[in-house]
Amino acid sequence: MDRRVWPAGRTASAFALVVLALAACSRNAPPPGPAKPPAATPTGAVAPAAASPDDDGQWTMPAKDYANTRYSGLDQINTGNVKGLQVAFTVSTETLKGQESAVLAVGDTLYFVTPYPNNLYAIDLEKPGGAVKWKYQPKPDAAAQGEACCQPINRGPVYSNGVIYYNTIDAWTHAVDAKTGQLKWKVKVGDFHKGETTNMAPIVVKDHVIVGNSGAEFGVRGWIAALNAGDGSLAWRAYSTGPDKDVLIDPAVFKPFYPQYKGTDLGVSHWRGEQWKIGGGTVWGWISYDPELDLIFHGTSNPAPWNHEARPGDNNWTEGIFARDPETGKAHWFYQYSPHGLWDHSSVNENIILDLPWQGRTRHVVVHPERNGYIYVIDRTSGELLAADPFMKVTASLGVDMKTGKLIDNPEKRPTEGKVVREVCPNSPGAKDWNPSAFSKQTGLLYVPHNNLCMDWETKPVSYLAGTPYIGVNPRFYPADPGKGGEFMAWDPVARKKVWTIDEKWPVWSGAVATAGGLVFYGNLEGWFKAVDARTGQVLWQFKTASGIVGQPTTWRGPDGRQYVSVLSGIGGWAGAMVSSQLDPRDATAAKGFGNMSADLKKESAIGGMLYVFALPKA
Amino acid sequence: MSAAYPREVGAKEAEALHAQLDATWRTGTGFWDRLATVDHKIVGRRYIVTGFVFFVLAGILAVLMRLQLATPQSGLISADRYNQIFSMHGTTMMFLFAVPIMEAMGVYLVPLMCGTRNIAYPRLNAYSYWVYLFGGVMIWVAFLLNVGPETGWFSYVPLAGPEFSPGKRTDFWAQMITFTEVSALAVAAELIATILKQRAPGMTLARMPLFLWSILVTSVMILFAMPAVMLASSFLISDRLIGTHFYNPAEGGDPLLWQHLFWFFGHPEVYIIFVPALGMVSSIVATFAQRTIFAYPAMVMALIGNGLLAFGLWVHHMFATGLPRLGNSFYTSASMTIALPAGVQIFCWIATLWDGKPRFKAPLLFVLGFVVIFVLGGLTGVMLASVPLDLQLHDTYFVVAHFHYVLIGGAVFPLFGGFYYWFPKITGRMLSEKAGAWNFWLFFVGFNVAFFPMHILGLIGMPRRVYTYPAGLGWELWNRISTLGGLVIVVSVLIFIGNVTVSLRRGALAGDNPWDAATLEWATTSPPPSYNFAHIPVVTTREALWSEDRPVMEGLKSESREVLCTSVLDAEPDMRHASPKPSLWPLFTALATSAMFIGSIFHEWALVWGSLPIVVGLIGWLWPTTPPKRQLEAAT
Amino acid sequence: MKARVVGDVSMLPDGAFGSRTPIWWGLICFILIEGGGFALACGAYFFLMSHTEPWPPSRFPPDLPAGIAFTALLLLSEIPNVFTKRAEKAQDERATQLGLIAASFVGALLLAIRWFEFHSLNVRWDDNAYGSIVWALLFLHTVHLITDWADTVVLAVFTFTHEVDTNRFSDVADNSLYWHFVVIAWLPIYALIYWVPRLAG
Amino acid sequence: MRRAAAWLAMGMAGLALAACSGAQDSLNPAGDQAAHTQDVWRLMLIVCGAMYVLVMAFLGWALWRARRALDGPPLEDAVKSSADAPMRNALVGWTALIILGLGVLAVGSFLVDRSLARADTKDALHIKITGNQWWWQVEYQDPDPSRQFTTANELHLPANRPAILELAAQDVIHSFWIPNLAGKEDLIPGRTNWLTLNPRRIGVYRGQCAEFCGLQHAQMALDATVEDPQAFEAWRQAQLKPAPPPSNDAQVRGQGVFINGACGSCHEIAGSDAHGRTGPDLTHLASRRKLAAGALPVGRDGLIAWLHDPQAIKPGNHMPLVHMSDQDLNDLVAYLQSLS
Amino acid sequence: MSSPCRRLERLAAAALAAALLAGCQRETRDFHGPPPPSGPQASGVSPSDLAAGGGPIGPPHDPRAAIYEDNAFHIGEGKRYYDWYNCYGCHAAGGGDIGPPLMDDQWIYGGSIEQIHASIVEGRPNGMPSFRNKIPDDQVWEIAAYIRSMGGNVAKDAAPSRGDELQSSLAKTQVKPTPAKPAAPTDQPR
Repeated sequence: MDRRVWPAGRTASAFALVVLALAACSRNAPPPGPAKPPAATPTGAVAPAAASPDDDGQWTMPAKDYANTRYSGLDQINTGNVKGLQVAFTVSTETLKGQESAVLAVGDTLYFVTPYPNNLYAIDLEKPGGAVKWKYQPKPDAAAQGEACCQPINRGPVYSNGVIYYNTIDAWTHAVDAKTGQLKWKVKVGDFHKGETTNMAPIVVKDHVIVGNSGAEFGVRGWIAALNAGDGSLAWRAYSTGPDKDVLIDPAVFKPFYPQYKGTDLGVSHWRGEQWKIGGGTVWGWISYDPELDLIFHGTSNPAPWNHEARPGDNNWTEGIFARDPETGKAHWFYQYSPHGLWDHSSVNENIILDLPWQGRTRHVVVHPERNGYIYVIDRTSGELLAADPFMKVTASLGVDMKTGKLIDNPEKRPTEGKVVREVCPNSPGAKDWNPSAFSKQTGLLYVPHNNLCMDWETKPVSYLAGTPYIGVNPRFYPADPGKGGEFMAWDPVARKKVWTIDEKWPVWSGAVATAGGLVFYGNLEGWFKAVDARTGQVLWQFKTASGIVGQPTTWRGPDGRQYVSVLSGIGGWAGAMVSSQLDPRDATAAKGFGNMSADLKKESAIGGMLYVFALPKA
Repeated sequence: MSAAYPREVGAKEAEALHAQLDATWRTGTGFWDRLATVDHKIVGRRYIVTGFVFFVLAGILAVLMRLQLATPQSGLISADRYNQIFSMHGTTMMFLFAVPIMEAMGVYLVPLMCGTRNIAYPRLNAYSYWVYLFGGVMIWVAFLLNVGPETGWFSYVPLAGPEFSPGKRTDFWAQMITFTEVSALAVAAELIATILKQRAPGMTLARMPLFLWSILVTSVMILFAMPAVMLASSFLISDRLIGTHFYNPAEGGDPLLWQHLFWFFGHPEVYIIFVPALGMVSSIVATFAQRTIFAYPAMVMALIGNGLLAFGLWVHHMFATGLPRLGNSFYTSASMTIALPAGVQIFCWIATLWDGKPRFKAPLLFVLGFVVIFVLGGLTGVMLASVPLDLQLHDTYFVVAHFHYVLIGGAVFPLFGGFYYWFPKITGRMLSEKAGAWNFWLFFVGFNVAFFPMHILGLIGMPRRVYTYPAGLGWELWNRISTLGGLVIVVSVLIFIGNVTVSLRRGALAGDNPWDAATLEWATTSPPPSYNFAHIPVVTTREALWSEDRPVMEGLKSESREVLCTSVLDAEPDMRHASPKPSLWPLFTALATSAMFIGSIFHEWALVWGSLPIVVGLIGWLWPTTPPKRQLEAAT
Repeated sequence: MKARVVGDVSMLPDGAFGSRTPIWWGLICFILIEGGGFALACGAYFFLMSHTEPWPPSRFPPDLPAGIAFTALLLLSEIPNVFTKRAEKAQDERATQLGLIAASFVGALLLAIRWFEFHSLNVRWDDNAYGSIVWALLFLHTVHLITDWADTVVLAVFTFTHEVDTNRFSDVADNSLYWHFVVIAWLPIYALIYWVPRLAG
Repeated sequence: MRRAAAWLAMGMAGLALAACSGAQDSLNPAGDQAAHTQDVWRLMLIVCGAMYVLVMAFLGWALWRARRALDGPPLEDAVKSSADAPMRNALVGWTALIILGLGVLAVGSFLVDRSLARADTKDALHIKITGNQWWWQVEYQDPDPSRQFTTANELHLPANRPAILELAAQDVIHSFWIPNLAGKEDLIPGRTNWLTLNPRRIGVYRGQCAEFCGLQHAQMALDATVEDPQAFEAWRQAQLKPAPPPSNDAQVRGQGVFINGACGSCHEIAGSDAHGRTGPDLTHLASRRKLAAGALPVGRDGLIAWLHDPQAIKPGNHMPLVHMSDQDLNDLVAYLQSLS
Repeated sequence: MSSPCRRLERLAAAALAAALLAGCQRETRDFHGPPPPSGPQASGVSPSDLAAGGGPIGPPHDPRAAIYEDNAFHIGEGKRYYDWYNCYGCHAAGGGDIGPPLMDDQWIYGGSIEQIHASIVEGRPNGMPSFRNKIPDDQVWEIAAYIRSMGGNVAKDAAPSRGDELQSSLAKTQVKPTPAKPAAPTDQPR
């Protein structure tokens, strides 16, 4: 089949979907072939093999692969038999805040990290019932809990070469021997007393453990750093604000596509005074890596404070995406989603590395569902914006100027101090927050768990007091449509439209995983863990866990050769803090705005912390 | 029967009639009788005395402020106390002195001038006095307890709003508004009904004394202006107590809503104070020039014009708020236009004097002082109507000077003239002319020494409502002079009080009509009997008492309380109307109302529970006067 | 000086209807005051509306049923009201009693519906300025409704307990007049509360 | 009458006298707006003065004539007076005169208002002024954010260059008023107002809040310095720099007191770790002339008096009384005095 | 004349008004705050004072508390400083966020004004920073008094109403009193 034909007609792809669906129904699914070249998917989008090798049944990094597909080639559990899925075993996490960690499966061991006190668990799969092989307790400073904007959660560990690397809330990076649970090294990467915390999942590229900080809500200065995997020593550190030498912008290497990023020390001159020193732009999200280009791609978070009047200017280099050389950290290009970000629309979401048929040729892109409500398609070789399509009702901006790449802010919604701006959509957690999407190599679709929220927003003056929140906003959130606070959707990255959606009452705060079995898994805040037909969006199976799900589901082949699906259940994080921090919904601004809409959630969900592992019944 | 008219009333018949009427209308001397009285003269007297007491209290505050400002950086009064003092001064003068005392003069004089036996709705009248008294006492007690208002008589939000005026200080202020407005509205309704329905036969609209016209115009203005401030202050209280957002800019409210509502009331308020004074001036000028007012129709038109225009220029208090420029220019023209009716009236009075035979008694002196001062105040008012000039002078001492020239010159001077003029009627005794002359000259000189320098202070940059000011800006001298003038006024007012105290006992007996005045209040004895007139006077000319012919009518019941209602335009006798007997229910209802108002400062549900006693009071108040049916059935 | 009597008023009636009585003028004053208050409150509504986008801020205008029911019944209440008024003019005691009782019941029913109206506003008074002014308008009108209803009830009771003379009939007639005001004042308020948010939204 | 004339004369004299003094004086214009307004004032003074004289003359004549009046019956019917008809004509004439006078004033006022609205704004400086209880935040705007800076309670303006002021309020309504430069304009929470200044004459002028704003309304002043463009540019360049680092032991200790104590929680000193925003920016405090919105002069004595007990100087203001040792106080003052 | 009688009426009315006003305390506005206690600083709780299983041992009753508690002016100032010192950043408008809610009836470290004052000054182990020296003492008391008003624990006539800001919770005048009690046994470090 000529790949160029595919994007031509929607009818064609729809037809293909129907055919494939029928094929799935007839149970004549093609046999799983582990070693196939990246074949054209029905949409034409493919994940390049270099960044997304074929499945080996393990799950070693939270995003599954460098391309951040979260796609598993396992198909033992499929649309036909998923109805019979049942709990294989559970493990208590012994903590009760948001369980956002991914569960890694390496060989015969599962690894996950709990929220504060950030214990690292190793679960022995050889033994029945989820026996704890060892537990590593880093004992982070308790005071650091007060410096985490949205609960002291953790997004997971990463495995590389027999070592588990992960961050603790008090801004230390730990390397732990995967076999024994012995600490190999730990380094302090930031100062939590200033509000600098680390909760992101590191990524290991070549010999570097790449980490970034959190704390833009405390006015920290964002950075991304590479630690040498062997001893944790600092290889390089690139700040998101300040002079070019701090940002690792070398004019010889830095070739942004758009002219507005060219110039000297824009990270200083696009700020007032020394505001850039407390200007945010932290790097707490997902990092992807293209081995062919030898570039990592990472977003930078919101500028600080949220009250934009305190920081006139474009606030470079916040709310944008950098392509960097993993060896030196030097920036190759940059694109800013939201210059002078108004709404805390951190741009740290996943940048999925795909190759797309695009106007008759293949473009090497990153696809990025951004908090500001648009799914961006950016040429990863040059930083050129190819598309920015809204995936929920957007009122905060009027669109993206495709010539200049600039977001067009809605002048009617521009906040001024002391006035409530109403119906800002999406709200500050955005159309989609950190919880990652999955890309199916089978359907070529992107599965995006996301929010459907708007907000009222009032800015107010704020002082920077080191170690205290630096926000200056009273927010109030509510669903964009009555009774629909979230959505799980399948997005066709080539046709640039929604294929199907599942409405959710609450924002969807869990990650997604797609499998070769034609399934997508995700969970919701009430605690339902769902298996969905990847092609039709039909919920084929669901299971109510004890608490809300805000974690990242993973699937892997156990030592016994069976396919398992695992997820942590335990409500928390920003969206779930109302429940697990026992906040008071009589205050609409509680949990930075979720208080306004979460009184029911407190009734419909419960505090918990449990690892669930599912499998089909033994034959 | 008709054949008998006209006839003369014999002395014996007259005596019997007087005795009978006195028995019917007299207010008893017992404690409860006094509380239950509905006699407009007694209520009016109480009103006038209470209003004057508030005038003196507010005057004391004024002196305290002047003492504080006599020197720069004075430590005499703290900022917090000073702010309360100037707020109380403005509030008391505007709400507890100026409007009530003007209405009080109406309450006392209007029925007499109409030639009727009592005011319309006498019980409402009694009620309105009690409510006014309780409201005034409340705010002063609050002030003495350090819970007095602190945000000025204008209480701009957000300063007066819940966030920036914590505590109950502003709530007391806002509820005081409710008290005084309820009372003022009630009195306005009474006066309108009295003037329209109870005028003496023959007193057509064209023969109405200008004082009645001015009271009529004022009362109608009250009807339209006061609801605005009641609405505004209710919004304010609910913002402060139950968290509404009328004035919260963040949640869609607007501080300017307050200003619009407040000045929609506040500007007419100035004319509400000033128009009755114009009526007094006309009365005094006509009497002491011994000439009918020149160009009566023009005067009536000017009064009505004043009343209408007063509602069209509230925005000139808000030129600095950034409203659209062109709109502001409209209000400039409208504000200047009001100089026209004022100018016409000034001309007519002077023309009356010019063509008359003036006798320079104390009342006329005060009127002359009024002309000299008020015209200056009016002209500075024209200046303030200009947008560019107002932007410089707004909220400076120039404005303070301006409105004191207008209000003291335009209202207090005529009021003092009125005191001297009607004191004989009210008490039966004359005030001392000599003391009156001292009173006038000290007041006149003191006033100008106190307030003229404020024009200069304003021009050289001194803002209003400052508890202190730095030295070296050239303000010291003028402030010191101003304070001296203030002290002279104090002496003058003390002389007045002495004059009243002495004259009450030792003043010369007045007789019915000591000034040879022309209006009907002088047709009865001084002080008037409880029923005002034994026979209903009939009016054939505008200057009723200057004509030789004094016809009257008879036929109102003397054994029960009745008043005569006449037609609105031509005052043709139309019906007899029963006038209510004394009752304690108005007092009870006023107490219940006060309890509800004060309670609702502290708890919103007081509005509900507090209204139940009021309902009880009203039912008692309006209890049918006809016999119960049971009685009738028993009889048959 | 001796008084020269030129006429006798004792033959004039001691009661009358409408504008001939001072009470009627008082009532008109009262209506003017209240009407002025309503007009200003409506003005405040539009003033606030011009400062808020969207209107209503929540995008949920009040639910219609209770308001429609209230308005319909209020308009229908004019039937007993006019009936009573005619009976008063005719000084027909029975018919007046009947009319007053009917009006009392309708008033009670209206108050009951009003309770549901408050619950169908979809906004609290302390949510935002829109909520505040809508509650204020409805509250203001409710106060008048309660006042006139209470007046009607008391008058009805009096017609049974006490002799009904011309003045009493006149009071009842004035009460009917006031009810007209309550009805007419409602119509613009009804439009502001229920329809302007729909048309503006 | 004579008395009134005397007062008027005295008043005029007073005005003339006053014109010589003040740095806060609407009769001493230093900018176009104030000058235009002064024109209106002159026009008003002439027209209204003439009117007043006319009325007083009429009154005087009436009183003078009254001396000759004879006793007799009151004049009940105006038509009987021979003066009635001519007086009626005079009334018509008087009315016409009032209308004419008002017309002149209204048109004059309108024209000046228009000219104010059309003020020259070419190459205008854009300054945002925020009113706080009880001080002024002044932000010099620029399209280039790195050329923006913040100061407090002072305004520097280059002569002959227009300045557009954006007026906002943080808490309650204030009113911005520098009488020598222009009329006032309110700062209203939830609204933005604009005021254009065209300063002409070099000098230092004083402004003051002109809308009652609570306890310390009386002590909410600001300084406006109109200077030649070079001086202004030099000042601006200095303001753009962060505060100089402390240069001696006392200053170093003082900085420590500032940052480790409560000061830094509310005040900003650019270049240091103090980033409070709720109090005035103090980056270049020592370059200002006044402290605490005009309450005290900047200088050792003023600073010590202020820091020793701010509540004694401006009771109720939000600068708290911070108890500290004399040593700390001296060090702190040394540090603050180094912030030039 | 009826002057003696009128005087009586006035007296009666004044007495009535005074009686009604008695519910409202004299509003003292002391801008200086009380002098710091002489001698060694009164020690507040430190985390080690927490008794296992029971409520916290409160600091001794502090005479300064009375000055601030139930004083509308100080509570109003406290509301201002609550924002100025970023308290809302962690506790929102009382509903909590990073820190626990302050408007409910659960008090981990005690809900008396002295205990709240101590918590602000000393800090608490699970993330509450110590504001010692960062906030002058009288302002800490004012903040503590304001925090007490969030749960309706101050007199209704002293409680602040809404602020001129986004509406987030009931006006404090509308909050029903929720007497402070120590936290229910929970293993949640808050």
